[in-house]
Amino acid sequence: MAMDTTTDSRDKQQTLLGADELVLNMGPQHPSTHGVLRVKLKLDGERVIGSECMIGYLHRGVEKIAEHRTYQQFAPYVDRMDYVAAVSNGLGYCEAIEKLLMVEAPPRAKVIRTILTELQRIASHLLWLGTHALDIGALTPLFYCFREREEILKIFEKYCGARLTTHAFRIGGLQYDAYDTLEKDVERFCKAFEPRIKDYEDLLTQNRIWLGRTKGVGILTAADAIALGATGPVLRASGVKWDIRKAMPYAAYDQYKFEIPVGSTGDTYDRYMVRMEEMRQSRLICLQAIENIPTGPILAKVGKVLKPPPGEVYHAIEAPKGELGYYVISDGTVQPYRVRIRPPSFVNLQAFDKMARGHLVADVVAIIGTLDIVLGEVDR
Amino acid sequence: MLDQVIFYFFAAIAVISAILTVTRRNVVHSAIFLITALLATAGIFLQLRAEFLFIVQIILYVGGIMVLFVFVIMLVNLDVAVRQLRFARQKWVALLISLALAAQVGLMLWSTGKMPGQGVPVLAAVPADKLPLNSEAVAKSLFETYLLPFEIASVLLLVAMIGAVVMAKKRT
Amino acid sequence: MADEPKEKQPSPVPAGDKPASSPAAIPPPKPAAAAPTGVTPPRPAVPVPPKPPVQLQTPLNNELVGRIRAKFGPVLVEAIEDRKQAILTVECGKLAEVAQYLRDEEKFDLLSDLTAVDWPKREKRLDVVLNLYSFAKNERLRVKARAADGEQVPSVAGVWPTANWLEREAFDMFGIVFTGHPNLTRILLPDEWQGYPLRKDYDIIEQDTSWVKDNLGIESGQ
Amino acid sequence: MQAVTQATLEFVKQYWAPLVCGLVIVGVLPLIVGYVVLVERKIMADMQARLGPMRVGPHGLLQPIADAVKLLIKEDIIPEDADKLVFWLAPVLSVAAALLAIAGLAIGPAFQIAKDVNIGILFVVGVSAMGIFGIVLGGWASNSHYSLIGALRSSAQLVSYETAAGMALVCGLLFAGSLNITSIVQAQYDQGVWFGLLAPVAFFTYLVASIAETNRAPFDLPEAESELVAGYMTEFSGFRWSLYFLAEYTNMIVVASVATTLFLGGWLRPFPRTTWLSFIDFFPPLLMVGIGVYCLMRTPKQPVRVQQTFMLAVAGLCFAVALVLVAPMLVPAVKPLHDGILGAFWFIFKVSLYIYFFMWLRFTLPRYRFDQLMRLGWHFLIPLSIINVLLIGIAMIVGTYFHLQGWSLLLTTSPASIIALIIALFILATEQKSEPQKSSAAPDSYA
Repeated sequence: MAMDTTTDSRDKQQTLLGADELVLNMGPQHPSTHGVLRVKLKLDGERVIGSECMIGYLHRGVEKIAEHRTYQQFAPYVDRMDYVAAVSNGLGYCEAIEKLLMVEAPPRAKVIRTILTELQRIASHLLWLGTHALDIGALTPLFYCFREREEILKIFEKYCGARLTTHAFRIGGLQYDAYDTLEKDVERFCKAFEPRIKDYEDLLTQNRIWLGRTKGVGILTAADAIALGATGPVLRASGVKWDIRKAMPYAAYDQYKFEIPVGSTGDTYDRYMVRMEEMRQSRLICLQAIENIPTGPILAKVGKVLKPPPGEVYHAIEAPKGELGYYVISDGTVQPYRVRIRPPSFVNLQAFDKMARGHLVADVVAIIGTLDIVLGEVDR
Repeated sequence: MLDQVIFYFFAAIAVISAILTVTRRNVVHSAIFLITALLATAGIFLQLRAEFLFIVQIILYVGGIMVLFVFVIMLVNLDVAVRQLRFARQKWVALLISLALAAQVGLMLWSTGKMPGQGVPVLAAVPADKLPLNSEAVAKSLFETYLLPFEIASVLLLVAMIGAVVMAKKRT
Repeated sequence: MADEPKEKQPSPVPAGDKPASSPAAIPPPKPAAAAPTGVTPPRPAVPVPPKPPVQLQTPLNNELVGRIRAKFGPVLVEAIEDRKQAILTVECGKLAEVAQYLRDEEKFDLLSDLTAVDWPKREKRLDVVLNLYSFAKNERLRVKARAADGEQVPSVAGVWPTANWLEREAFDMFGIVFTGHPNLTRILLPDEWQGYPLRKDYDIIEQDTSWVKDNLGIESGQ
Repeated sequence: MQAVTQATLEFVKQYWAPLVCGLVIVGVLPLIVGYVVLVERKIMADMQARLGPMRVGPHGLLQPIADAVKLLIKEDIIPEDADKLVFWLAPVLSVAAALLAIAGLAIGPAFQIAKDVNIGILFVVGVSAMGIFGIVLGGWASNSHYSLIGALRSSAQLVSYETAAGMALVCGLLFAGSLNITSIVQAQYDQGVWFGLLAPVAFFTYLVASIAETNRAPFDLPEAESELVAGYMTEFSGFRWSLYFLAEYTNMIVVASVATTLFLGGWLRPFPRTTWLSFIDFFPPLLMVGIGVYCLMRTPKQPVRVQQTFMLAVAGLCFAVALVLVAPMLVPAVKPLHDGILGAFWFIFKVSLYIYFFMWLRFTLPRYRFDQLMRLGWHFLIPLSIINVLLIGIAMIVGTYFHLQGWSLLLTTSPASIIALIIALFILATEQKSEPQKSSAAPDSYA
């Protein structure tokens, strides 16, 4: 029968009414695998008893490319990894190279970087919220989320001319200074955004169906999360209060007050709540930052040709999806000897199997959504 | 005249699909033909102006039982079923039983023709509007004439239902 | 394993002496030869010694190093500090034990990253690099192990489950074989792919042409 | 030969009217469904802060036609390992059942194909339930896992919710005392109150169950696109797919009509027997005039001449309908048609509201998970509906004892409903109490 086509050969020996162990292949063109993730699910009925993620469909060899580009030339490539949070990627890379060069961006650059990165975090979380809700069957939040994301992208466009792959920062600071009305635009967005978050929460937070679909689904305990290397909202939802912005401040984060939201059970609902709260906190950071943008230069003295002294550096930032680390080795030439990118999505995706076992196919979709992966970053 | 055409139409469908039901190798196809046979029977009920039986036939047999049938069939490994030889052991028994059945029916029809007043009572054609309302007639006979058997059957079904629930509970 | 950086390690080997002689001058030759692409525009070999008075790679001798040295002795090959980052190099065969110790006793409970670096000129050409983080101390630590090509590296997947995929990726890209890994298969590239792309002798435009031809039905993916 | 001709003649003489009606349904219903889809898209767009289809015709008014053409000329793909016969049969079966069910409905006292069928509402319910075979067989025949799981889910879901829906219908039928659609509506006229008010719990149960039966959100698991791609429809494309679509929306119309007939007073206007409220009769023509005026106002804003004319045509159509609606009240000659025309309006109006409610839910709620759906059906709706039937029966006996009629019946039925609700909430509470154990067991199943 139909099931037979991909089940193991031993199923052939099963009796007429035997419950088949079904192997279901999800993706790489499945609507809710968020790109080209392919998951092989071993099912007992609709219950998942095992899973395997097959990745690499979007592998472009970014790390290899890095070894053949100069430090500046490689900067735009990082935008193409997590393409829904390009600004964060760029920030991590620029700061890593700055650390390697032992220079520091001027304060004005740092603050503008912080503003844009936090806007990007909101945009990334909005995209996550919309698609996650869509996966669980709520059609409408997607459009609301895109409406707000559009505002953020417009700010990016005004700032640097690009919306998605922005390449907003340069090593040593910024290429462009803030445009005249940046503060005003950010403020307007932040003011309008507060009631909008409430709208999303009205639609979902107390919704019985939403609760039923997310509570107790894909539980990841704190110990498991740490052991599996999960970072970002996934880790925080498990109750670990750890945010690189606080633990090892970079950019201008040490100047601003914000909270680290944490969950308690580490289920899908907690991750939802953590991300919602993170959007609020990001909004607060933006509001604080635009209060007082220092004047001054936007680019440190780094020279046209970058030749960092030999050595190596690992620099991690809190990207919207988790710890985004750049491990860069310099040999003193204009090209990096090795650039290793520690992608949060890749590592977080590893927790999928742990989270999905024992759940239903419908939950698999919710779990993929709650991990907030971007395949461009997983596969690099 | 028209009644006869309709009757033979439905009867032919019923018989042909009944035969196809048992001869098809593909179980799902058999199920489809069984549905057709049941629908044709329902059609004959309708033609006899037994609307209530018609709809009960559809709701219970087609909409209820056959759905469960198909449901189970889909979970069954079809290839195995196809490979198995049909009419393996029951062939002769089946033949015997159907012969006996045919003989019975034939005898009944024959005796009806021979001896009026005995055998199957043939209803005189009654104009449709003179017939009592069908569902009410069924209800009357069930709840008045045959109340006791009806109640016994209900209790029996209830017992079966509870039994099924208990058995299902025990497994988990 | 006792023989450490034969010659080209970008750091001063001696553990004690502070002013090492021209540390930065040594590394450049190796990568220049390592990348045979010809893409490199400037020849780095000649103009490198830029008289850096600042010693970037200094020996590290803090309490953590002391404890590790006391426990493992010669297993800790080297401990340096580079731009305020602690970098330990340990003997490859004992990597799993050290990892276990670091996780259990020193509370480096998060394996942020595990990767590898290829130094083709070196006798043990591959570096396995672990980036650890301790929530308790809010501190990062880098642990390296040098492995020759084909040498088996003990897997740390039993210590940090997250190493599972990261080691698979290192295997995929560098061909490092991790012993004790539950499922060491390629992760990003197709299973049948030949070659290890992130090695320095794998050219940037090189590809497994036969795989491309077999599976995609085209002459070249370029 | 002569006998055959005679039989044919006899057949045609007896059945010409239903035949013509049938043809009209088959011809017109796809168009209606197309516009229901357009309305749905427009409502969806409105709720989601966007415009929806705007390109084909003014405000996308010709979109359904464009869609239909597109679907018809699409390539017809049959998967290689599909069971060709069943693959061909399944969508046809789905549509046939849905269209057949329409035959039993009455759109106002004047428009009914199978007139005065003794088993009226039972026919509609029974025949439309046959559509499930289209889904199950289609899912099976596609030879795809997603389709199969979608089909299995669908059949399990339909069987489960049909019980609750049936029990809810029984409540309404208890008041009506007949299965005949005309008698049901007549009974509501005699009582002067809609059965939906007398038995609100039954109406609620039927509402939920009918959403589940038509596979609409939040119960659209058989075609949950984020999990099963498109469920049983995954492998269908082009015309076959559009047949399924047609069946789905026709089924929506059918369940909405059943609910309207049984619980919302069918073609009766609100408060049918309160004479001083007769001015409500003027609401339909005024509504049409309003829509027409709105169209006129929008006309100059259309960018293209064709669109302007089209908009004017729509306005004209609205005025014409308004004229038709107002005529029975003003022109004595057509007075006998009063009930027929206004009845049809009220019926369609109520059905539209019911369908609007479906759409509203779809754009607001996330989707249930399958086990949650089943739990809701078996643990909540079915007990609730059975208890409700019992209580309503008792209430009716008490009502007859005290000779209660019409609105005063509420005296006995509303306590019954309240008790049923309390019991149901009690069931729900015990459900939730036992649930934590389940969820705490879930982590243990990690291996």
